[in-house]
Amino acid sequence: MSILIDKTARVLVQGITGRQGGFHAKLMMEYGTDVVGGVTPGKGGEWFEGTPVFDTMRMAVETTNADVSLVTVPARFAADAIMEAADAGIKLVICLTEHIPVSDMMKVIAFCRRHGARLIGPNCPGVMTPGQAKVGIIPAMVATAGNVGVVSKSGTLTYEVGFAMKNQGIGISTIVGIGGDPVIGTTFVDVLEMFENDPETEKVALLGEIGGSAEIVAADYIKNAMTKPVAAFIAGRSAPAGKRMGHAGAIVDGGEGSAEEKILALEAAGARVAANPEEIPNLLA
Amino acid sequence: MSILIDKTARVLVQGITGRQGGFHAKLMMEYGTDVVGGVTPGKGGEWFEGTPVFDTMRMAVETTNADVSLVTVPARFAADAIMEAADAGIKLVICLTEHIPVSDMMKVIAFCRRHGARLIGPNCPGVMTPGQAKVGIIPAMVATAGNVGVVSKSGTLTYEVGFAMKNQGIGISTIVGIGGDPVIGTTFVDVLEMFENDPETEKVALLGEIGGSAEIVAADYIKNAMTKPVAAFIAGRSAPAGKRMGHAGAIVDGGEGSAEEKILALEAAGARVAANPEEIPNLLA
Amino acid sequence: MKLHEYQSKFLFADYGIPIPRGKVATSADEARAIAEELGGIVVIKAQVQVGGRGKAGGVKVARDADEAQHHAERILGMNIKGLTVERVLVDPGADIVQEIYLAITNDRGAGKPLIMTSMEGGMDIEELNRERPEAIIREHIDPIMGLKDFQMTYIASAMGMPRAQWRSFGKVLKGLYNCYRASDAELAEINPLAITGDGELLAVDGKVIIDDNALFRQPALTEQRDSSGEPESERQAREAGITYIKLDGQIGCMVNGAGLAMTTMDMTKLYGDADGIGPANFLDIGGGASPEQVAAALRIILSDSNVKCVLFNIFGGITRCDEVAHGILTAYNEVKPSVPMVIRLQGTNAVEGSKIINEARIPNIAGADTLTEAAKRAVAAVKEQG
Amino acid sequence: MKLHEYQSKFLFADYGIPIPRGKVATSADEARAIAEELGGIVVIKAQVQVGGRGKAGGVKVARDADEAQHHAERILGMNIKGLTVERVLVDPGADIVQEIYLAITNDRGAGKPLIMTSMEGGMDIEELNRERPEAIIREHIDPIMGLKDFQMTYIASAMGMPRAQWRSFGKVLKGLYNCYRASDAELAEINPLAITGDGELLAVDGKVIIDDNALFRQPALTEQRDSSGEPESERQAREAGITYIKLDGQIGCMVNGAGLAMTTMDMTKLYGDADGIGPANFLDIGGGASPEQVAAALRIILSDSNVKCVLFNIFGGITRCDEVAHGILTAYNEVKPSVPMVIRLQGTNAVEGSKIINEARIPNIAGADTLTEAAKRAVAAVKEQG
Repeated sequence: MSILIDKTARVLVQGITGRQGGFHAKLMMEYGTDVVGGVTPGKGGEWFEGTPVFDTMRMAVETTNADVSLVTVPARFAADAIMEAADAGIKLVICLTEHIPVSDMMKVIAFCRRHGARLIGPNCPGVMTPGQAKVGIIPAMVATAGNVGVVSKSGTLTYEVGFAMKNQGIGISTIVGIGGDPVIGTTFVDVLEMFENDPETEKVALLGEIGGSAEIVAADYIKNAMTKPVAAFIAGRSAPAGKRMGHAGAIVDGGEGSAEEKILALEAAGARVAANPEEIPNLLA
Repeated sequence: MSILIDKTARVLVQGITGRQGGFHAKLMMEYGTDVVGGVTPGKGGEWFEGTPVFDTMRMAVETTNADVSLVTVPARFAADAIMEAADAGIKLVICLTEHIPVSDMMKVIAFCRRHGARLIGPNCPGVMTPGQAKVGIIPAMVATAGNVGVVSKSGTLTYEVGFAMKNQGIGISTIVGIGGDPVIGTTFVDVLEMFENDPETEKVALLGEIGGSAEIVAADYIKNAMTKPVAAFIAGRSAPAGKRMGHAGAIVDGGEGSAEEKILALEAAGARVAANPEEIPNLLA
Repeated sequence: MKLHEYQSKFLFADYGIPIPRGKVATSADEARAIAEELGGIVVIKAQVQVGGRGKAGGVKVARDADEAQHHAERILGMNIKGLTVERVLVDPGADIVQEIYLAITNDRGAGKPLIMTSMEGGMDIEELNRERPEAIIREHIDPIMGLKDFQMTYIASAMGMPRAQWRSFGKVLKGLYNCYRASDAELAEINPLAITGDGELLAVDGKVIIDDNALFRQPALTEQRDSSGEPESERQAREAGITYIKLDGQIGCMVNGAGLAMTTMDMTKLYGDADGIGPANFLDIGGGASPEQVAAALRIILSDSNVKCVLFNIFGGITRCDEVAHGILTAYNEVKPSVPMVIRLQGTNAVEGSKIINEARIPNIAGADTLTEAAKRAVAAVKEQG
Repeated sequence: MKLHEYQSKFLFADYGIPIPRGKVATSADEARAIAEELGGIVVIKAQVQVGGRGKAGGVKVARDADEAQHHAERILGMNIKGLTVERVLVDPGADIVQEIYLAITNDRGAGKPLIMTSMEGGMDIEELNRERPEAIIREHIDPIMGLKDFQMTYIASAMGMPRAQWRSFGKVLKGLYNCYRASDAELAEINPLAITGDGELLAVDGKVIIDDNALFRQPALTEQRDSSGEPESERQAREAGITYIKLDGQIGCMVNGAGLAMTTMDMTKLYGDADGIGPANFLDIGGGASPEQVAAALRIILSDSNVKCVLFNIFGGITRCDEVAHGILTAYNEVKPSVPMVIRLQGTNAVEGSKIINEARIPNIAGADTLTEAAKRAVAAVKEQG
């Protein structure tokens, strides 16, 4: 077992007839992910690369018995798409979409909780269990199968670290991109807990950044509940306060959320923190 | 054990400084109910008949460790009062208030469900376990302790039947007034199930009326899941269709909710249905 | 509180739902002027709050202004199921390709708003529900979350709505939900919602019922109340804070509590039906009624000339029967009814109450111990009068 | 997007929150006229979006119109923390008995709106939070249910609000929540919310920050944007759809992805800090950037005269490095930068990409395999220029 997804995941792509959705759906299929269908309201009955397109998630889930959904629709429709997936009985919803208003996300997260659905993201690169399945946009080439769990707020930084690990012969159990928005469905602690309980994960790499206090809460968890070693990197040491660094959540505000306080907390919790992400493989070796 | 309340219930009265609230709180105390306090926003710190008055349910529950609340506040504040009780951790909320808009109640019931609180009512006379405790306005004189469970949509009709039972020496385990509104927190089936599982209840009296289909659903439950005998009366055989008979829920509408169809369903389910409520004691003897 | 068709449709328009650009007339001349202004074919529709006005001749198509005037003349003042037509709606004729049923109502059992919709609109929904229930799509709305966009797609696709209309149907559905919610409606119904020849949606007929308990926060809707269909006695009772419903029997009933009031009616019918005797009214005097309220209720009951006997059934719980007895005597002395009265007091201080009544030695007042006895006595009293 | 104090307060007023009846002036004469109209003591407040304007002399009390004009003359045009004061708010002086802090903000960790309030208002809330956190009452709002009436009572009683003000405080709180929700605010803050001598509440100062991602549905608020405090280069980048933030180092960074962009900045500082060298900017070129966007980004980076070297760090995932290489060369040929450039391509088709760059044989372009190597090279290139 890996965490969240494996070979058996039956995946629907919401927005499969869109440019991004279709492009990534195809790459996911090529990787071996079992993409069982897609949803685009108004395009039910069409086909995409041999899989059926449905008008609604309800019909799609009834027909395909899918258990995972990937949301690739534009920001102003994404909140509704996530709720539609949860309402249709999907238990794992992964949302790539960037720029969803926080007020929508707060409602969506409460909605998902009430429906017993786990949301990953939004504004995240998705989840990949190397050699088994990927749901999202993480490139196939950045990881091989192994026993390090990776959890990250950032996309390309994760690829960078995964690729560096691969080059040093370190494999990955599952990569979870939790996203860089201020309010997200699944936090560092949620994923750390899964890795802690996953027999195929032996070590964990955590890639954080400035803004909020999720890494501080993670440090608490690492200190009190984790037995597996953690290597970490926090991006944004050189970022000025009060400025939003690309990610909606990446802002040091009112003295809270600086890289320094996060690094201190993680180190105090026993994690090994790299000053340079290319050192992460060494810390895991 | 009786159902819902017994001697150990620790009761708060919301609106205790009001005319109705105070009057009934006193009668409840006289009956032996453990009224541990009251709540009236803005009157925290006062005392009522030796029990403390609080500004908020949160403070009241923290201080008194109450587990039952009686809502006696006016209609336009009642929905909020019920939610406040549920939010404060009360698990049994009994609401006497009449004339609460249905749209408010639909929200309140969803809120209570999410907080794991049971709501009885609104627009109900409350709950009484004879000889132990009463929460609401049911007069002490209408019942003695015994083994018949009574569940009813109506106040004075319940008193009438309880009194007739008492006169024939038949005692009651618990009386539950579920209320005459279209949308209520606890239904006939909920209470029938409790009585079915209550070792101190041997027989059940169900007092229904026209409007909605709760009695039909109850008949289904009686047929499929009840082992204890049920005697019933349905008020409103002589009521015209399309008119609201006092209770907001008592209306035969679109051919649905007539006394005839309810009586037929109950008889088909094996319940003994009285044409005259004064016959109920005979059906239970 | 029911709204008229025109009130319902004008309310829908406030929520972005397309309606015909018709107007209301209270005279045939006005109807003619509206028809001229609209041009072309118009429909003259009686505005009365009962079903079946079409069959009763209350809806007519007119090809021109002359015909409109002619029809309006005949419809205005018409009596439809006991109600006089005081207003007609003059709507432009619509080119209807398809009739859809769409309603949002309170689902009592689920405790949630329920959307009901069907491509087989136009007809009576209860009839459709009996005959082809599978033609009706049902979808609950979470009362806290509200209607979600994805539900609109679900409904449109499940009911078989043509794709060309999905977007406009979604807007109508959202508008109707907003209207239902903001107006505290028990029912907001469009039947038919037409698809017109040019592919547009149009709410051709509408019906809205407002929750009476929410009227305190709906001043604009409350102002639209039309009491013309309400019997005078019921209006008086409503204003006095008493729930009274006129029926067609002979025994006037005065009872405390709605369930017991219905039961008392039922008992008079149970024992009187064989002789054509039954309840003259429903009346719930409530909990702590004052002598003034008892007197007002008594006057309202007696305003019905069918009433041959008045039956009081009071179960004293928190209310004490001795106090009620005083109230009844006060009311009696004020109203001085000539019909026989049967008074049954039970519960708290019932003995004292009965004593007070008996000691007043009023010839046309009889007592009773049980409801059965009281009902039988009242029936007998009516029978005696032939 | 931050609103000015006057914009925030005028927005509050739309939600029924009492605010001083002041007006905005862009000249001293205008300020004089407003002071005359208001009469009595007025306060002249610089409208700039930075903290600490009071200490900087941007807030002055004036006893009459002459003094108001005098103060406005001095404050208008003043430079406060790099921002020029273009407007002043002229508010009537308030008789303040007590200062309250009240704010609603997004609690990231809980994923819920959070109310923070204290009877010890007026001061900086972060300072209060450090010194006396127990003086701040915190209450979450369920994002679906919204703020409930009972929560208002809870908050008022828990914070020690005098009972005389509970009702009006409840109204302010409800208004602030409605404002926060309807405006898609990240923060809606009143500090101080004053209790005046006659027991009324008054929002004396206000601050609202709108979620940039929600501006698409906030046209009225978007119109209020004041870009005067924004560096020209950041404004250009925003309009080109690129996230660019000017910093004060020497190495211009162009990176795909926000996390990697921050990391790249961090690396330049890690290896350059000892020599006073660091990043000149944050720049995320995004996923599928076109050659035109790369060129635009390059121009923006070079518009900063501090830039002594440009560092490209591209991790090709879905993006192919060969395509990016072409884009960089096109941009190079268009912009012709004279500063040295370090280009590091990694990931999909990195070898092909590097080959394209190398074959172009551009003297001031160097390659690098790893981020570490690239950062060190960029630092060395800056050092060489002294």
